Parts: sequence; C-alpha cells; structure tokens
Amino acid sequence: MTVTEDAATTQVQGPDKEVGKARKRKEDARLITGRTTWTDNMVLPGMLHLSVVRSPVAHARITAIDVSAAKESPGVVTVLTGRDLADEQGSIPCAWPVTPDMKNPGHPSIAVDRVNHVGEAVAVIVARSRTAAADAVELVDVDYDLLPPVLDMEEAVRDGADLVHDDLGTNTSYHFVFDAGEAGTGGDTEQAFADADVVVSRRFVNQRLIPAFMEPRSVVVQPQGDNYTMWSATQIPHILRVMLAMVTGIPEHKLRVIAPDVGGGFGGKLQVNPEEILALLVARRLGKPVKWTETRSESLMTAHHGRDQVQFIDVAADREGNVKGLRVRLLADMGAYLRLITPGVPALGAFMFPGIYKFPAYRFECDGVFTNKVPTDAYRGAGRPEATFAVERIMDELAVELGMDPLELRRKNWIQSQEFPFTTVAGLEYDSGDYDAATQQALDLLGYPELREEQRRRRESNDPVQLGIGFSTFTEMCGLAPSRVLGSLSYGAGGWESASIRMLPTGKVEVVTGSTPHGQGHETAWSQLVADQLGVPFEDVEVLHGDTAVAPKGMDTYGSRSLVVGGTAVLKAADKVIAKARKVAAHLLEASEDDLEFTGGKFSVRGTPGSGLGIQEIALAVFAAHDYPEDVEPSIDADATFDPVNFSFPHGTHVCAMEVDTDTGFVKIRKYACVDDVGTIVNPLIVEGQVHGGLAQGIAQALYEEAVYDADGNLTTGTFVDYLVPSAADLPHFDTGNTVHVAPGNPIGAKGVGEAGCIASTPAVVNAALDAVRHLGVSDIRMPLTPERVWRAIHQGGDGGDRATAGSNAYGGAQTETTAGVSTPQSALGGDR
Amino acid sequence: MTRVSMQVDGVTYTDEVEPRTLLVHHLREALGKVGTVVGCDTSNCGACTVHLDGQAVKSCTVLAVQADGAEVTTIEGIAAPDGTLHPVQKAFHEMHGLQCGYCTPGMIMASIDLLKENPDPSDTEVREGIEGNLCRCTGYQNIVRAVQQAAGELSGSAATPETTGAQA
Amino acid sequence: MQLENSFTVPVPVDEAWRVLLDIERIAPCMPGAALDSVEGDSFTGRVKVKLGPINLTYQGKASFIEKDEAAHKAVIDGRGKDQRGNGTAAALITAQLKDEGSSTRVDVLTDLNITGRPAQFGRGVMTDVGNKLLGQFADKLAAQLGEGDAQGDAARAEAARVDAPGSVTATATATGVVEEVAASVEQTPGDNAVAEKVRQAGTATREAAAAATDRSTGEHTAAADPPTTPITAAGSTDTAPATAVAAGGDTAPATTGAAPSGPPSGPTAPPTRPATGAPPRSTPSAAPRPPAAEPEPIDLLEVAGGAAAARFAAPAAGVAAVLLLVVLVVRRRRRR
Amino acid sequence: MIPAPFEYVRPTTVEEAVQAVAEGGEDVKIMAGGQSLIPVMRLRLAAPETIVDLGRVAEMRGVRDEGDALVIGAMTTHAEVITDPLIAQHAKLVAEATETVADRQTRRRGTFGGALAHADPAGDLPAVALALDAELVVAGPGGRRTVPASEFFVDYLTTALEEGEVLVEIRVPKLAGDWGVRYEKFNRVAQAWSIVAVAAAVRRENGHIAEARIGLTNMGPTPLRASATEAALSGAAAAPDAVASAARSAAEGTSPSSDLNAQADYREHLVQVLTRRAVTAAAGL
Repeated sequence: MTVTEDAATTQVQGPDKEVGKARKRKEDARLITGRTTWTDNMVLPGMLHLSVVRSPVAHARITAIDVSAAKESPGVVTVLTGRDLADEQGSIPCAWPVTPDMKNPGHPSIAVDRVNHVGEAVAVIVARSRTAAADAVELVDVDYDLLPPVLDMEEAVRDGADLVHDDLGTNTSYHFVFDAGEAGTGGDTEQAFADADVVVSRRFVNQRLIPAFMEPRSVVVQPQGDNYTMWSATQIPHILRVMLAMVTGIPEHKLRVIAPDVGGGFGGKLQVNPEEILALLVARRLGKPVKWTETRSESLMTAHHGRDQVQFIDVAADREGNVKGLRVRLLADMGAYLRLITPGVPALGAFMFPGIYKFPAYRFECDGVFTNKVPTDAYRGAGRPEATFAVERIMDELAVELGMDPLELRRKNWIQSQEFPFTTVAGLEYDSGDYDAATQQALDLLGYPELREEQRRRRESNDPVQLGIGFSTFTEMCGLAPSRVLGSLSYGAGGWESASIRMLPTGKVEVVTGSTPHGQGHETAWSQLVADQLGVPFEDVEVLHGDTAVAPKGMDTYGSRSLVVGGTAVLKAADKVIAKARKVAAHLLEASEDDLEFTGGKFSVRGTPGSGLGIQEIALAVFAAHDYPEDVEPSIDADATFDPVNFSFPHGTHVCAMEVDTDTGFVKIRKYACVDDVGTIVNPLIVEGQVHGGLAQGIAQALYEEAVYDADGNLTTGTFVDYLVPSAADLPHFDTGNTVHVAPGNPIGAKGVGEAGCIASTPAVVNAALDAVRHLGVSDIRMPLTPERVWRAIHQGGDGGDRATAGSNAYGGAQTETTAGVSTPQSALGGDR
Repeated sequence: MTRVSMQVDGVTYTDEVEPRTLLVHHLREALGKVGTVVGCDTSNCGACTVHLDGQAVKSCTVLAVQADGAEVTTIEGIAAPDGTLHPVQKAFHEMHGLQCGYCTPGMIMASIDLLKENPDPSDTEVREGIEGNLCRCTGYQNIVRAVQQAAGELSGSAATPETTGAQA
Repeated sequence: MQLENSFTVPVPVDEAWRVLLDIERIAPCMPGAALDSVEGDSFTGRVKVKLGPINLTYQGKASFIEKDEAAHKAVIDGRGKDQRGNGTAAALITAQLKDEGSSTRVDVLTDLNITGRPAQFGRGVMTDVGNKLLGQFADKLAAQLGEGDAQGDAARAEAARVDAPGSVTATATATGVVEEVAASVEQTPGDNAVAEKVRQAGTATREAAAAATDRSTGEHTAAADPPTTPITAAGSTDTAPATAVAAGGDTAPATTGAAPSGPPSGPTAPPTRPATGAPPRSTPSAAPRPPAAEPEPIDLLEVAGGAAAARFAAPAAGVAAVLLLVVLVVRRRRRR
Repeated sequence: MIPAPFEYVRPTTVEEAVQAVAEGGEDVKIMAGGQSLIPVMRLRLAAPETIVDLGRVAEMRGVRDEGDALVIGAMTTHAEVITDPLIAQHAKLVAEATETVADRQTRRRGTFGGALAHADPAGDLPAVALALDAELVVAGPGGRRTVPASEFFVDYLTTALEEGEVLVEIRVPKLAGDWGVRYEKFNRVAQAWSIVAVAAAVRRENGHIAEARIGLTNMGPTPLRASATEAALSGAAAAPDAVASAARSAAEGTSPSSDLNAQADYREHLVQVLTRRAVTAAAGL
C-alpha cells in the first residue's frame, strides 16, 4: 500500500491535478448505505415473475413436455415451452466467427426438441409471484430420450466420437491457425524446432472456471405499446440492445436497455443471455412487465463458464538459454453452443503466448470443441490468462531443463526497455515498459534473498514444510480494441468508445460514457479526468452511464478497455467542449481565439493577468444565449468517439512465496508481491483495488476453483459449497507496487488494469508450489492445487490427477491419472491422438 | 399464513407471512428493505447478513416467522438519523473496501458484529471474522484495512451507538 | 456409476430364474419401492429415498428389456423422475445367473445414473444413496431368489428372509475405497403382520447385538465369532470374485468368504475390514408377501440395524450363536 | 430459492415439542438452528410437511454443571458454546471444535444439538461427542431415554433418534485429571466442511500418556473412534516418536468415502497425519 502511494507521487501530473489523486469513490455513498438499484430491486405495477424449468440431463431428445399441472398451479399465468417460442426466439448471437468455415449450430434460448447441456431451459413459468413461479417448476413433466453425453475434449475430437450436434458431423467448431512464418512476423517454426538444442514440451490443463459474480443475473422487461425497456444486470447494455433487436426483430429504436447498479461481472455478464431473450419474448407476448432473477445454483449451472483448455506447448532453445521457437496447440472447450464471443476467447489468447519474450518463431493452432456442457465465454482476462499461464509455466520448465535460474532465463529472453516499441513474433507492437525495473522492485517487496535462504534451510533440514518461490513476468494486451484489428480478426463489431459532455447552466458537468461500469469506479475516475481537463471541481462532475436512452452509444466495459478507450473518449469530448467554449470566450472577452489560453478552467488573454472567463461561466452564457458568436451554435456540449490505433500492453512481475506441507499437500501462500506497470495511474486507490481483486481470482484459479462435471454431465460443483470462491481467511496480504511507463497510444497514458492481477498471478502461484517440491521429483501439478493433488504429485508422481468425481460419477471409482507432460516434441501437436 | 411482528431499523412492522418466507425475502419484498441482498442459496456468501437482536445472522437462513418479536437491523438502519455514517460504513468508503458493492451490506453488518466482540482485531482475526462473507471484487485486503480502521475509530469514540437507526 | 453385486443362493438355477422373472416379487426388492401397476414385462412404481433431511420420491417405470432363458440373463431398464422436479434416476440392471448345481450364483450389474439437483454436490450425496440402494436391492434379491418358488418351504423362506439383514458387504476399489453397507430386516416392505414382525426382529437384532442379550420379541441370539474374520479389501482389478458362502442349516457357524487381497494401490494399504457375523435370526410365521401397497421410504435409519450390528458385534463375539445363513456380498465398483 | 410450503409449529416446552412432532404428520421435521435444514429446503431436496421449530424452547438452551458432567442444552448455539465458561473449563475440546464450525453468522444460529442430530459425518461436533463419551438425552412420547454417543450415530445423516423423538440435552462428562485437548481440522477453504478432522483428548501422567481419546470426523458414514491408536497410546511414553507410531493406526477400522475434495486413500493418509498432530498438541509435546 505504501508502495502504491509512493508510486502515486511519482505521477507525471502535478500535485494540484486530480489525475493521480487517491480520490475516494463517488459511487460508494449509495452502496454502503443500501440505497442501491440492483435489477432485482425493481418492482413494477402488474409485474409477473419468470422461472425456468431446466434440463437435468446433458444430452437428450425431448420427447414430451406436459405443462398442464404447472398451468393449474396457483398463481401461474402461463407456461411456455420451446415449441411455443420456436418461431420467434431466433438464436443467441455469436459475434466472433474466428474462421470463415467455423461451425455454429445456433443457440436457441429455450430448447425445442433437444437439450445439449444440464441446465438448458426447456420451459418458462410465468406467475404472479416469485414463489408461485418457483413452485410450478416442479410440476412440469418432461420426457427425455437420452443421448450419450460428450464431455471430454480429447475424446470428442477422435474419429467416431459421439456428436454433440449430429447435423454438424463433427465436434470441432473451428480450427484456427496463426503461423508467424506465414504471417511474415517470424521465422519457420518447424525449422526452429529442428535446429534447437533443447525442446521442452508440456501438456497443461487450464481448468474450467465459473465467473461466480456475486450479484446473480436479473432482468426486468417493461413493454409499453411497441416500446420495450429492459433492465438487466449486464456489463453490456449497448451491445445487448443491438443484439436483442437482431435476435427478436424488435426495431432497435423501440428498445431501451438499462444497466442500473450492476454487480461485478468479470466477463460473466458480457453476454446476451437466453433468459434476457426469454423475458423480452414473454413480456411482448403478454404485454406485461416481467422479472427473472436467477438463484445461485442456477447461475453456477447456466451462466457461461470460462477457461477450459487443454494446452500442448513446446519451447525450443539453445543450450545457453536463448529461446528459438514456440509452438502451441490448444483444445478449447466451447461447451454446447457458441455464445457471444465463445470462439474468440482462445483466438484472443493466440497473440499472447509469446509473452514478453523474443521468440524468433511461433506457431499457434486451436481447435474449438463442442461438448455437452454450458458454453464458455469471457472470464477476466479471456484468452490472456491461459496464454500467460502456459508460457510462464514452460519458461520454468525450460529453466529446469537447462539448469538455469528461472529469472535468469527470463531476463535473457525478455524485451529490453530500450527496445520499445517492439513488434513481437505474433505481430503485436508492444508499447512501453521496463521488465527489469518491475522485477527488481517486486523482488525487493518480497524480500527475495531472505526467502531463498529460508528455502535452502528448509530443504537441507528436510522440513516437512517446504518453501518455494514462483515468478510470472507477464504482459497482456488491453484497451480493446482498434476496430480495424478487430475487423481483421472477423470480430463482429468495433472497439471504439463514445463520450459526451454536457455543460449545465449552473456550471455543473454531465459526462456521458458508453463504457458501462459495474464496480470499476468510472464515476470517480472520469470525474478526475474531466476535472483536470476542464478545470472544474471534481465534485461538479456527474458521470452518466448504463442507459441507452441516456448514453445511446457505447461498447461497454470489458478487456481492461474503459480508461484507455472510454476515458480517452471523455478527454476528446472535453477537448471539443474547450474548443467550442474558446470561440465563445473569445467573443465575450473580445479577443482573438489565438490569444486565449486555457488553464485551470479559465480562458484568459495572454499577457493580461486577472482578466478571464471560466468555462462554467461560459456554460451559463450559452444557456442564456444572449450574446454569442454568429457562426456557432449556442452550446458548448460535445460528443466524441475514440477508436484506438493500437492495444496497450500493461506488464508486471509477480512473485509468490509458497509453503507446501509435504505431509498433507496443503499449500499456503507465505508472501505475494507484485509490481505492475499500467501506465498512468488516474486513481491509485482504484488501481490497487483492481489489482487486489484480480490477484484473488487468479490465485483462486491456481488453488481453489474448478467447475467439475461428472460422467453424465452433471455439474458437481453446483453450489458455493463445492465451487470454492475463497474468503478473506483463504487469501494472503498482497504487497503491490507500480512502475509507470506511459502508454503512448492514448492521451491519458493509461494501459488498463482490470485484468492484470488475474492474468499474472496464476502461473506465479503454481510455479511457487512447484519450486517448493521440485527437488522431490514433482514437475507439474494440475490446477487447482488441491491438497490431495499436491500430496499425490509428491508421493505418487504425475500431476496429481483428476479430482475424484471429475469425469466420473463413480463415487471413489476414479483413478489417479498421471499425465504430466513429457519431453517429446510430438506431444505439442497432439501426436498422441 | 402466520402473523409476525418485528422491529426493523427502528420501525415496527406487522404482516401475514407464509411460514416458508425467508427473512431476507420478507425484508426485501414486504418491507422494501432492498439494501439487503441475496447472493446464494446455501448460506455461504453472507450478502444477506443482518443483525437479529443485535447478532449477525444470514437472513437467507432464517425464516421470517423466526424473527417474530425480534429487532432486526439492516444496512439501511446503521447510519445515524442525521445521515452520519456508521464508522464501519465510513471506513469502507475511506479504505476503498468495496467495488461493485453487492457484498458490501453483508460485509459491513458482519464487520460491525465482529468489532463488537473483538474491538481490536488483528489482520488474521478480521479475515477469520468475515470468513462467512464472500467478495469477488476486492481481494479482501481493503476490507480488512477498513475493519481495522473502523476498530480504531470505534475504540476512540465509544459513544457511537451500533444501531442508532434502530433506536430512532 | 456402475455397481456390481454378486451372491449365491441355495436354489437351482431354473428355480432362481423363474423367481427372477416374477416382477411382483422382484420389484419390491428395491428398498422403498412400491409397485403401482404391472403390464406384461413392464411395471410402474415409486421409490422413496430418505436421507436425513433429504427426501426424494422417484416415480417411473421399469421393464424387462431382455430375457434370455438359455443364458439365464435378464436386463431390467428402470427410470424415474423425482416428484419435486429434482431430476431423474435411471438404472440398467443386468442379472446373470450361473448354474452351480444345487445353488446359483447371481451377478448383478447395475448402471445407475442420477441427474438433477441431487447430483450437483461434490460430496456425492446421491452416489452414497445409490450405493446403499443397490446394495440393499441386491441383498433383498438374494433373499427372494433364495426362497425359490417353494413359498411353502417355511424354513428356507425364513432363512432367506432373515439372511438379508445379516449380510455383510464389503466394497473395494482400486483406490482403496472401502464402503460397508449392511442391510436390515427393518426395511422389509409391507404393512402386514409378517413384515411388522420382521421389522421388530430387526430392531431387536440391533439391541441384542449391542447388549449381547436376549430381550426382544423374536427368538434370537447375538452374533458370534464371525466379527473377527477379516475381509481384506479386494485388489486393484476387476478380478476379485464375489464370494458368497451359504451355510445351510440351523447350526451352521457363520462363514465368511474373503476376497483375495491385492497389493495396495496407494502408499497406504487399504484397511483391513472386520466382517461381522449375521445377526440373530428371527422366525416370524411364514406367509406369502404381497407387493407392498405403499412404499416405505428407504430411510437410512433402517441401515442402522446392519451398521450397528457391525459395530457392536465385537463385544458380542464369543457368545454362542446359531446362524442360518450368511450371504457375503462383495461389491465392487468399476470405473466406467 | 424458496422452500416448499410447510406447516410451522413453535413449541415452548419439551413436552409441547414432543407432542408437536407426534401430531406433525408423516413428514415432520424438527428444526434446531436451521443452518443445514433451511438450505436443503431452499434447494428443495427436503420438503417436510411440518416444521417443529425448537427455537423458543427455553429449557433446551444453556449449560449447567451436574457434578461429574456438564449438561449442554441441545438448543445452545455454537456461539454460546464457544463463550461458555463452564465449557471452557470442563469441555474445552467442545469449544475448540465449535470454533471451527462454519462461520460467525452460522454459529449464531446453529446449535450443538442440531449439529449432533443432523449427524453429518463431515460435521465437527459428532466426533467430539464420541471422543468425550457424551450421552444424549432424548425425549419421546414414551418419556426420556439416554443414548451414549457411541450408539447415537448410526449412519450417514442418521441417528438413533426414533420417530417422534427429540434430542433434548447432551451430558458431557468432565475430564478429570491432567487432560490436554486439540481439534485438528483439515479443509480447503475456511468455511468448508472438514475433509478430515481429528478430536483428541490426552491425559498425561508421569511423562506417559495415561489415556487418549480420539474422535474422527468424516472417516466413514459416522464419526469414529481411533481405537487402535487409543490403545497404542495408552501407557505410551509422551514422546513424539511414540505418538507418531501410534498415529499410524488411526485409519484402522475407518471407511472414508471419496468425493470431490479427497479420495478415500488420501483421507486414510490424512487421518494419520492429523491424529499425530492432534495428539502431539493435546499432549503438550
């Protein structure tokens, strides 16, 4: 914390600037007093409640649905099945066809004649109360004709495998390839491997996770004639509005979407949910307002999941430790359907596997695979944590193979600070940074030499509790995204952001942002930006968002894009306000525009101190409009849309010290230190908070969380009893710090911070655990590092294996698998299949 | 239906409820106390934490009928009548102990309860004291700081009543 | 989830086969089950499952989908839905009879599939239930088949009926999972006097076993000797033969069979498991048992009889006992 | 989720409670603290017709000293158990284990008796009751009876409570002599159920362990005693080696299940480690 404060004072901005100040958040007032408007708080006159009858089976044909008893249930208004809605429900959109021949089976919001994952909607109850709706769910009788569930990706891609979607003829949705040699951004990968002294290959499992946002999803739809207003706990009201129009045929201008107070989504609310479509269809059909709020178990079972990749990765190097090539092949679990950006998540990661290292050659291949599970989609980091995990893990393995210090190996291969901007083998232009500086600072924070010494002592004394230190020197691409780049990747939309500034007569400022926040503190940070730019008090700025009628244009919040893209749009709008005000000021001050200077919110004529006109006064002047220049409109309000030309590349060094109890396999983080470079820090409090939260989720992937399905496709981690979101007692204190290398791609100089902690921490934690027990013969442990897996890896070899019920419903029938990677070059290309 | 009467944030309410009505649903849906929220269905997340006769409980795991005759304090009832924030509320704001704020009402109510029993908790004691409340945003560190800061303030100004609102 | 049960019954294979095909006698073997209707090879019914606070009622139908007289193999497909919409349960039960002269060896392979809410827990609530359910089913099936068609043969009927509660089961898997499931006569369905008597006897059995005294309604004595016989957990393959030793006659000592022990698969050897002897016998008056009208929930309290007997058997060891029959069921699960 | 509808009865005396249970119909469920029952009802895995809520039965709450034993009312909450001076003095193991149960809020509502009657093998208190040779006083239509803990837990979520019976109070014998105690719990996250836990009470005499009582949590469908280890410790030297050696038989006679958190063989290993640690700590080594 002190470190962050120190970093804050190293800001380029002066002490009187808002940017860089640890402003307490404006948002808090309503949140700490319970005066919030969560979607589920909404009550409308005559509102009906929806509940969803869901498939208990993973794969089946629906042979009959009997809703008669449910319809008779007290308080039930009607019950609708997939048949009833088949002609109007369309398909949940997939905005990212990553290859031209990608197979998309279409995604009904409610199953018509076939279910493809446990939890898929099969009927909707509409009732007068939440209770009546819940009661009637029990009364819907559905007959299923079971089909074999497809659950394991590696089996699913074998010839003759059972198919999730018969009509596609395959379980492979797409095969995506990036080859640096072919793209002209690197050398020939196969040649690099052929020439290499050393090749290390591993198979890593990046397990399925659940975003597990705390606020359950909720949607309220109010029909008014042919207009519809939807309140939804969504990250993406703007995208949702467009998609709702496309899916349902309701004209876009007849739809208004409001994201009121929305709980943190972490990508989990970056979706067009089946239930949002269903709520809209039911409201349209009945002409009545409706509400649907999920339960937690519904949420874990049906809201999209994240990660779930089997990663085959090979690295080639010479004996001196210079990396020569990188080869990656992924199997990425799509789940049963393609949702909004399901196929794009691994593709987004494709460009990040080389990390911060100067690989001369790189090839990436990915198969998107259908299984009878809930679809995957964005979860904090979306593609980048997977890539970072794989490369940071294999760098440690290479170091072991070469007998080198893992940090030394990294240092030898990473981009030097004077080499920025640096174009990587994946074709990305990294903007700025200093990996050495961040690393040194992180080691200092950790107390590295002392811990290494303690590690040595524990090893020598054969202490049952061993200590390990793990690194992750990462970068990520943020600021999604340059629209042209997205276009080249076949993404269905742009990456720009929109902002408006409205100068009110009393001098107060309304900032409208299209980047819809859900806990990130936009109201505070945008106020800081505008206060500086317009020279108005922080308190005089109000930030409006999350309502398509108030903020009609936007691309919303995800991919650590808000400040970089949305914040820049705000600055651009402020510049336009100033430019417009300048004309009025010149008129009123009877001076030439060129002679005016604008500082501290005031226009003054150069060389005549004391004279001047504040921008807030100008706002009143144009409101009155009694006296303004002939050739301008009587307004200084302005809109701006910003489309970035490049991504931004935050980086950092994360160091984890881990204690491993070799008797029980229990792991405990002893100390965690990280230094992140996120460019300019607008609000150090918010930046620190984002890092902390990201660390918690990244550590949770390493140690606690995993969505486990049994052999029938039941999610056995169906409640918070089994899906282990860590509590305060399970997480350590974090020592965080920053270095600041301004991002050249935007005027703020910010790089984005929302995902950094989550992306960086997972491999640092796993590397630390391995470092603690490597001398006992352990070279991999499957995530999450449950005590049992750690214990098995130590005492039985392998990576600790599947968890007992994973992929099996035989209680105790599972066997321990030993699937640690072996150093065979073939394995990377799935030679075993 | 069963008649229940309870004092919530200082106001007495009498209603007919079904026995199966959970306290949190009664608070939210009958009394409009929507500051208290529901985050799970297995009593794990703690978002619904309120004080029942002065003790923190998870209101999703208490039936409304069980609170008959009881005094309930929610997040909406802990600030002073003039709007002055409770020291724990204030500390959450000052220490950036919240982001999206969904877990915050439960976190604050649990923290107040903890500080009543342990006025000067260590880092570990705070962490264990709020183990029944899940937060997905903050990584907890600033929550821990907030609770400790509030502890300092509360011990310095012992006069701050815990449930000012409830005594209005 | 696949469960295997094997046992031997003291009737010739043809006789056992006839009983196996008699739905009205076989269906009630499922604990907590009740037949609602029988139509040809199909039948409908309910299975109530009660586990502490958890209460599920599966309603559905089952039918013989294969009856291979020559091979003495029958396959029953049963599937039901929970009445509260908590998902489905399906079982594919394959029973294979093998002629062993005057007795018959029965191998029951059950592929059990549970969906919905009960399956959504990492602690595998329903898997536990499934294990116990099928274990009890096999025990009762053993009893039924053991009766043969000679319903008038009271002695044998009694023997078979009483045998169920006393059966000792041990389960072993490659990973050393060992579970013990013992059934009790208390679960005997039916509201008639016989069933009641049997239940009482079961209760008494527990008490008797605990106190090693004789203070119940039926003529029974405490178990002896067998508790000390260890059954070693089976080895790591599917080769562990299910062993069942049937001892006929009122005076036969308890006999237990031991599965061959295999090398421990983990660093820790699978525990050695003491086998308990059969509990005391009871002799309710013989009467044909009609299908139960109303299902008795499979309350695992009922299992108490067996479990308690198992636990209390040690102090009871040494007390002379008369055992009619011990059926040892070695049950093991396979990975799918 | 919302529970299915039920009738609700709130007796104020044990007699009323027994009567209410008797009149509650076929599917009556007794609610103590409700901290396990209400979630199960919300998930609709349980849908009792009648709930008999013991929350207002004052006589079932509190701790009293009966000479050689403490009597803990079944409705005494975990929070009350933790802070009770009599328990701190005479049954510290109960307090120590109770502190690990769930979280603060849950401990405010959850009760000692409820936890025992629920008989979850992963619950912490049954093994403690077993280790301490507690006796459970049960009231039913035919009056009261006392069930020793060793006979109370009969199977997974199943106790010796007969239909119509209510667990009223628990007699916990005081430990006489120089006893040390320890509850060693192992789980993955703070508020989770025990993967395995060990409750140990050890009496030392002249540098030896005179007596050890060891209860095991989640090593089978019921709580168990580590009898072989207890026997091995009896008279053993109060030394780490002796304890370690005795702890190696802690898994004897257990039958742990395999689930998402641990397979059976790992549990059998864990129980040995945890037994060693618990006994070592309890013996003050």
